Amino acid sequence: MTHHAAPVKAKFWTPGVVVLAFLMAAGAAAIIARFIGGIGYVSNLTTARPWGLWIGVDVASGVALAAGGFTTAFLAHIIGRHYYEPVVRPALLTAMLGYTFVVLGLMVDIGRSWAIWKPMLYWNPTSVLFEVAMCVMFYLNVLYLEFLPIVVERFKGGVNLPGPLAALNGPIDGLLKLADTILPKMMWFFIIAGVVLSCMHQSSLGSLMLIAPTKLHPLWYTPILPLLFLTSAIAVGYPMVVFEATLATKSLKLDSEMKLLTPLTRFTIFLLGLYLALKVGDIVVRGTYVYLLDFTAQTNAFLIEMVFGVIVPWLMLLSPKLRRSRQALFIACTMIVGGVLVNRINVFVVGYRPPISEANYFPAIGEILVTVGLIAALMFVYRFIVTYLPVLNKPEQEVSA
Amino acid sequence: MGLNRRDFFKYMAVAGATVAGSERSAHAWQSRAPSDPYGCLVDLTRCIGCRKCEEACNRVNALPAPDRSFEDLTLLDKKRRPDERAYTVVNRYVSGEIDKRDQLVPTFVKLQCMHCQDPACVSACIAVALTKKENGAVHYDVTKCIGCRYCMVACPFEIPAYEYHDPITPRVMKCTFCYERVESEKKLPGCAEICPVEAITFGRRKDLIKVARQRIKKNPGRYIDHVYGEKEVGGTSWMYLSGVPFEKLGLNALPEKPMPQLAETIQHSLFSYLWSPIVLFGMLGGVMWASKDKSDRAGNGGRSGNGKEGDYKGRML
Amino acid sequence: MTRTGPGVILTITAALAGILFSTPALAANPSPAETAAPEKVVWTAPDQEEAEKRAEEVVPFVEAVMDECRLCRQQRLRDVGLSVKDQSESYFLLNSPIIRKTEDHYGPVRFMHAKHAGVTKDCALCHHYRPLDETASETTRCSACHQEPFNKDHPERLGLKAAYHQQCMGCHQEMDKGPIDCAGCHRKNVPDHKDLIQLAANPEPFEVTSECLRCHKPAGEDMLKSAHWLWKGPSPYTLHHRKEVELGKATIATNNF
Amino acid sequence: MSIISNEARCTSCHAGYGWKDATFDFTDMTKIDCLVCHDTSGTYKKTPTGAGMPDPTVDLVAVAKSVGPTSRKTCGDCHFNGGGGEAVKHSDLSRQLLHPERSCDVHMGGYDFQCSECHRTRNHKIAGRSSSVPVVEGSFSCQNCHTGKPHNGAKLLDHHLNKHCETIDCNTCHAPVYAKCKPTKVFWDWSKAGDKERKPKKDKYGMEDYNWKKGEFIWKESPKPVYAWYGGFMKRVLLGDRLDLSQPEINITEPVGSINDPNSRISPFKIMKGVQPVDADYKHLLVPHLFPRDKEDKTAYWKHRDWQKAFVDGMKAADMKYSGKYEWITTNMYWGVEHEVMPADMALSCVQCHESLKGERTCNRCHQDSRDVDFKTIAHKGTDFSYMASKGRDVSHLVGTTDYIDFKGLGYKGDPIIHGGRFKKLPMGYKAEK
Repeated sequence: MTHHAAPVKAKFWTPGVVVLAFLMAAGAAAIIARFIGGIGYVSNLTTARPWGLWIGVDVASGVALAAGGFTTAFLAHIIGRHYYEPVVRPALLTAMLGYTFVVLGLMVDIGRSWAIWKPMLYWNPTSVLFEVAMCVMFYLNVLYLEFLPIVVERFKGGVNLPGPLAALNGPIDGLLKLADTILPKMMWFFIIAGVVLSCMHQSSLGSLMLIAPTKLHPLWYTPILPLLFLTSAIAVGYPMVVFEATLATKSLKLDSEMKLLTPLTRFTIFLLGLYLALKVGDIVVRGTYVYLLDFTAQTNAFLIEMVFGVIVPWLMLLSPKLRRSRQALFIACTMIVGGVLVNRINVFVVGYRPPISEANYFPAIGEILVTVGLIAALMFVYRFIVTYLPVLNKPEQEVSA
Repeated sequence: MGLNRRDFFKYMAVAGATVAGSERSAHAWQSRAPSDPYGCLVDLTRCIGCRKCEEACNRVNALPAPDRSFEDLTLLDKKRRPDERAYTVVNRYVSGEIDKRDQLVPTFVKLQCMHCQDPACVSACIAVALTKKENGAVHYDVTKCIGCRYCMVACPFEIPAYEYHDPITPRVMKCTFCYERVESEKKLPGCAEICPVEAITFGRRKDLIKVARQRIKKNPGRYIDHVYGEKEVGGTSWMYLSGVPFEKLGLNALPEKPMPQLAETIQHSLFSYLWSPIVLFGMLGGVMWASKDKSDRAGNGGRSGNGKEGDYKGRML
Repeated sequence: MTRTGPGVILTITAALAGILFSTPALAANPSPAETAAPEKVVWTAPDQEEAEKRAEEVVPFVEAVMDECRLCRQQRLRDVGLSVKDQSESYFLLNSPIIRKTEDHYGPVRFMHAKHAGVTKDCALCHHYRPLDETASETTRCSACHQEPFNKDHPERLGLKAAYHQQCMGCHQEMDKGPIDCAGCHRKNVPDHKDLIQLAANPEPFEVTSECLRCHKPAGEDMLKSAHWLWKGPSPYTLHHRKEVELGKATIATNNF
Repeated sequence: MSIISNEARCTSCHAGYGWKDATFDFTDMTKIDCLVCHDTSGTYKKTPTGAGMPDPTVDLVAVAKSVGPTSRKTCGDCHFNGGGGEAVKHSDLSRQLLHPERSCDVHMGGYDFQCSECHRTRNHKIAGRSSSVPVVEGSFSCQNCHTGKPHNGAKLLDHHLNKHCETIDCNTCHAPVYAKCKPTKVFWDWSKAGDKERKPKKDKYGMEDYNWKKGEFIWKESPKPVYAWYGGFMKRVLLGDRLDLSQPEINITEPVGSINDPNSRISPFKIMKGVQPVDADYKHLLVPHLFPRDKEDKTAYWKHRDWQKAFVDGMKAADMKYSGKYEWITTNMYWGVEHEVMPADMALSCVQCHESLKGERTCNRCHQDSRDVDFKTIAHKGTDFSYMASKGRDVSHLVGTTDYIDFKGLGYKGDPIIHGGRFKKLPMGYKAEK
């Protein structure tokens, strides 16, 4: 198998990118408003509902959907399925950007953004959030290190900064060369560390809610919530790759890469099946299926999450014919991605119902703008990076074996 | 093709560790509650709803002036919650019982931080901004806070409030149990000091439980036989006596298990001494080594280019 | 039955308004009072002075009390022949330093002891326990047993402030007589406004009011509805106009001067 | 008369700033005068003719920093001076009460009661009824503290006194004279006003009997009140009410009560007699425009001394008809005597009202075996008018009175001790029956 990642040769300012820019501008306005008027100025967060859209989507879902990074790294590098290497770089980029924007989202959400470093100084080992934060921080660095060779590959020996910055050309090039010699020797460590850190904080994100048994709906509140988060994150890794690769290749008119994606999703049958089994087992063992037909907003959200986010796409993936259809595969993977997204929103927002205040929450327009703006910015940067760095597979006339 | 066997075992291992861990150390979890903390016993049958505690709290904590005067007792009928401008509020509940003058018998309920023995907020806090002090107070140190509001998520009493309208330096706001007054100045909490009828009794928590039990025993008709906060969420420093069932007063039934127990148990059993990450790291390292050997043996698969470059790429991306 | 002697009469008469005798010092200045020196306080009520003095006293703490039921207590008082006639003080100012130490928001309460005794006719209603010490007097002041709140050795002994409030309000409520609101018994002390007022020199009167309203907006709202502001209001005691709410000097009330 | 068209003068006692005329905005909170009631520095004062504006010499910042609870001083600044001078209209309220003698007012005297200790205030609504103005924002009476049976001894005398409380207002006995320390106006003849040449004469109290702006006065010090049945309600003449001019005198305010009404009690009143203008045709009281609105004012009586112009303008301002013809009538106002409660030992004694008891030595007439009771002491101990007279009170004519209350005038057949009470005959009555 050959694969050559290369910068995409396409016009950057397409109409889609312009739309992204507009959404970013709106998001930026909301973020500015948040840093002038306070979180309360742009959000509907209250005493009873301290976490909303930003934590549910920007952070929890962002982390889960960046799982493509470590799952593909595991596949291609740890168990040596080099066949899948072409999807590793885009997945890595997605993960890197995903986590970067998780942190940016956090900076908006936490009240004292400037104090975000304080947990590093004041350790609270009992805090699940502390562990998540530490893992995310380390993992983000790992991701940057993993991504660095791509930058090296592109610029090594060709650093050419404009104007007065040209003086820096030499030193920067030297640094790149240094990185080029050191990084490969250590990369195995970072790859394994990335997987380990991911397993740790993907699961711990689920543990976050274990401290609030009276607030989280019993359909979701289970001692195995961390395991469910971990398995769902692992399960959503490859569908996320499919989702993202399909979108990228479609919009950039690249090779569809179905030769990789179709076999990739066979793992998902097992992984998603495992998640489904755990989930079903959980509601059976704890007897929470009694809530299923309550038809409240919460139980409905659970049904949607399970039926359209897990069961239907799982059944779709079972069919080899559908797996080979680019469209069907995309739909199934999108549903899985959506299912995990809904699951995270359910756990952090919908299923969270403080029993005393009984406060309802729906995100304010400002919150939505921030979230949409961040997602748009993520896509924008993705688009920017694939334009200038060798991330996506070079379109080839001959289909690689 | 199927799934790699080792892959499968790895997941099983993690799953097993989780389950086994939580089973095993359910007993191992240790409460870190102070041994002889102070507490307050709120006797709702005594409270007259004068809102003096709210006023005193506002004064001793230098909180912002309220929109409506503390003498305005009409506010009692709104079901208020403590917020970033009021650490404590009093609400009026009527059960429908009528006294001999055909007046509805009110029950006034003072709300504030319960100062749990094993506080969820303290366990949750990302940066030790919240701590349980030996004197019973759950203490907030703003200099460590990053404003993540996980404490608010965690609190089973939905107490901590937040200065949502401060853009840069918002604080988590909740009853301090007048920590400084009690600890350094040897004074009473502002509310307990001002209370005109001693609806709030301040003292050592264990004495207060005795006092509460005694009151119930002496006057069984007056009280529900339950000291709210004695056992709830593993015990709280603030406790309540009432003549009306607590559920009717916005004091919900809560499990007796301390809130942080499950999460801490899972976290500890998984991550104590970082054993699981280290084991996982080792396993993955082994798998990687084995698979690298295999792919080396396979002669770089179908990859083109020389060995060095292939190696690099294989490791890299 | 009617063995009333002159001395007794005097005592009773004194008790009527809670006043002890003193030489009547009638106002000596019938001429226009503009010239009278206002600082000169000519007369102070002796029982007021005594009450003030008593209020300042802190009596020794009674450690143990005889725990007996209301009926036993009444029986005991009857046995020793004590009744409301035997009270020595008719008027108290409730202004103990024990309370003032932590609390200065309200002025002292004028407690008409004789009045309450006369109405309840039962000492045991308030003097519910006696000191365990046999030599101690049968009834004693509230502040002998009730002093600081939250006494470690007597966790169920109320502090003086709570004892007053529970006793007074509880009984007033039970009997449906007497005030149960704060202002019904004591005037509110106003905190020193020296540092609270933020005004530039030579303000307009309206600016002064705005400054007051900064904190006392509800008071302003109340004031707008008051008769001292509107010079009109409800007239529930004016025949044929009882339902009217607009009568007053500002409207159609009149006079002959 | 009426504040209408004379706002600027009258409203110098208004708790607000700038009520100059009918355009005053009663919804503007910033016009409230907080200081007039809450000053504790004693330096705050209003300009008498300034529509409630403070005197420009007052240091408002210092006053604002001194605010505190109301006091006899702050309340008194207006209520001691109603009607244009001290004790003029409120017979029992004068600056004497700032530091009163015991005999003057026992509450405000040595016990230092402030007004608001009785006139309980809630939400700036001040409890207390007035016989002069109709507005009431809450009731407060002696009974609130002293109960309906205030004589709380267990003796027979207390029983008798408490029985009296069903029929007699506290102040009937406990304030046998009013305006004790400061003469009050009891007569005011507006018709005599306008004579700038007439020189005021000083009466025996040193008070002037004439003022060209206001007319002719009579002052009295320590007069005996008029007693009337009073059940808590007042009858009032309001502006626009048609009067019966054939009556020699008209009561503009008058207590409602009757000997047959169980709620009515014999209560003391000051009667303020006045001679005031009435519309000869429409037969309603007239509102004169007295106080000049400004320098250009063409109609104010106190500038032009022309009643006709003053009535035309005043009645226009009051939005009432004026026929152009006026005449003068005599009117009475009843003012309840509520303050200046004397010490208990100075209340009226039994014999000061019940002459028939004067000769009794024991209680034998009604009670058996009461030899050891010194009835004489009980029955005679009371208000000592000769002592008061010696201290300068104008009460020498009251010494030795035994008919302080005119029972026949109040509807009894005579002394109720002999002829029986309102609803029950007394045992020693000539038509005795239990």
